[in-house]
Amino acid sequence: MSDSFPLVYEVTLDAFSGPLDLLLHLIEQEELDIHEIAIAKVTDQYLKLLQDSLGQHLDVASDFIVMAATLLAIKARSLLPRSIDAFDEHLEDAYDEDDLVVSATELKERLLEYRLIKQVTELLQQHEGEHNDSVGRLPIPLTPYRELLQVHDHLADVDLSRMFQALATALQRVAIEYNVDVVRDRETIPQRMRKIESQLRHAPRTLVSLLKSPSRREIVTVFLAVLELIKLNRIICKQEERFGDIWIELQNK
Amino acid sequence: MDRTSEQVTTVQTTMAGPFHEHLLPYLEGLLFAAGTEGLTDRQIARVFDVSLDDVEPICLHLLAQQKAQGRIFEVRRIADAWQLITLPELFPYLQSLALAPPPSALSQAALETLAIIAYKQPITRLDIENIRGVKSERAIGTLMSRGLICEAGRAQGPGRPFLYETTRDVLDHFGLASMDELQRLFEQSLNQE
Amino acid sequence: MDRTSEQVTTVQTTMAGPFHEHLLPYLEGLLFAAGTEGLTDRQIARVFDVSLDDVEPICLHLLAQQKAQGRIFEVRRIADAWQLITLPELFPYLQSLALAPPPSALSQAALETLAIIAYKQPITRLDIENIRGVKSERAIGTLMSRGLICEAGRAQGPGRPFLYETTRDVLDHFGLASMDELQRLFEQSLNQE
Repeated sequence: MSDSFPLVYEVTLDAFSGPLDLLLHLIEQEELDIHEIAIAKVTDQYLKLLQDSLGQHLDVASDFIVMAATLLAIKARSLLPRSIDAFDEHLEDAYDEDDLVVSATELKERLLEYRLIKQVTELLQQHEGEHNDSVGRLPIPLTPYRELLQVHDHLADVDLSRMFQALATALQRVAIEYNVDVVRDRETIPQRMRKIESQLRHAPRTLVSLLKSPSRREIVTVFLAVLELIKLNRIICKQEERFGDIWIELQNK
Repeated sequence: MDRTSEQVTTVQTTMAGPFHEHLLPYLEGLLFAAGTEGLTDRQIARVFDVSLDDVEPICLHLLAQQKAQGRIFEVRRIADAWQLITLPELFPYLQSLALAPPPSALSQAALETLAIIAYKQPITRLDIENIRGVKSERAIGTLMSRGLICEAGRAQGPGRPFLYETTRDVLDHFGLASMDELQRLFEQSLNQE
Repeated sequence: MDRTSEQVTTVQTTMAGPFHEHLLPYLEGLLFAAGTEGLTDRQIARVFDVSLDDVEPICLHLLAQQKAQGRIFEVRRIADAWQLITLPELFPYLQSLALAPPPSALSQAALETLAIIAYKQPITRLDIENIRGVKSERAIGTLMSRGLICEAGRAQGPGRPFLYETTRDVLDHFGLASMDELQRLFEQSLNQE
């Protein structure tokens, strides 16, 4: 496996997001199992690579140097005879304070955890790539539909008698010519209701277009006929925007 | 257009009964209108007067129909809302008409940091740095400014450092259905070992 | 869904040859993504590399297919652009959707986008994205669908992108008389920092 060294030389620190990433790379390159590895085995490669890169990357290298210290400490400890375990513990305590050095077991645990993070990172990157290649569509504003419905809300406390009152007041204020035709045109409200329904058979119409002439009687007749038809659920009134035309259409049964 | 794969037929066997079939065009129409805002299970159940449990099978039924008809946009669940989005095959055409949004891929460092926060949240910067083995201030800054993570109170202990957690915008960024799906990515990776 | 009327068959006789059939899903996808801006004859001709004269027959071919499949949105030419619009049958469902309460409070992203639009209006999506540094399509969508912002004409320049501004309701909500007043308040709050 030592003839894979030239490969290692081509690697720069830039390619790794950190020392754990680099260490993982070295382990994977040697096809070692994290659970089994003797950390000492990859230490030499790690140090060699770090040395080569130090010249150009002093700023990013500090984290990599911390890891180098860790690896050296672990290697040194692995060379000590087992009988001085007590000394080993002592050594660990001494280093624990500045978090520089961890035990080989702890380093393996960190590597395993980091490997998991790396795998998930790759999955996230895949999802990100696919999702970036997709687009949705801007929603259609629902407010116009809401506005229509709000008519009910606006009129919640308005009953018919108040409508009549309002009409009366409006008619008093707006001077409308009394049309003599009206006298002749003694149309009843039921008659007018039938007429309106037939007018609406083909297409919705605006309220204004139902008026033949702006006579007071005509307005009152149409108005009452429309109200009656609404009450009987025969027609629907819609207003697309505030102060816009009132559209009337037949209620579909 | 041959996207009527086996996958579709398996979807169809688990779908809602044919009595919902007449709803599909209307469902697609509402999803069309809702656009990137999407529709939640609750909204769909309410509008069509079906039970909450019926919503997913109905949406999958629509998906199967869309695949069978070779539609180039499909219903997907993203961030707990069903929405219509285009398939990657359309992307080159979108680009040529300048309809594709500017790419917004995160750096490797930011992705890694996000994965750690998703796994361990809430977590302090120091703990993130311990896992990554590198300083992560900048990556955290990027993720914060993109609204993918947020502060979630402070940890006990010296200096009472900030804790970070992911936001729901993560689901939108990666096109994930739900927080559960995000968690499943970890399980998937753990099971690989 | 039985909208395969005679009208459709007459459309089909005038349509483009079957050699364009494979384009139809892509055309529909592009129209889907183009939203209310639609696509002009010229854009469609360019992206599919067909002649200008071919565009209308191809669009009508798509229309016939949509009708045959019972789609509830269809391609239509409005002014000088082709776009997908929903059919009147969807109206009651849209109403019932509009009546349902919005599924959630505004996300941070949406709130931010709203603040930027309020401050800089009228403003294009690209300018919003430049300020926020992230894709803002979805946030704009949320704000649109909730009636908090609206389109306010188009900007000069390439693609003539839509401009967005806050709606009257937003001003009302904050008890403000005009956009100027809102912008002045923003100005003030920024200067205080």
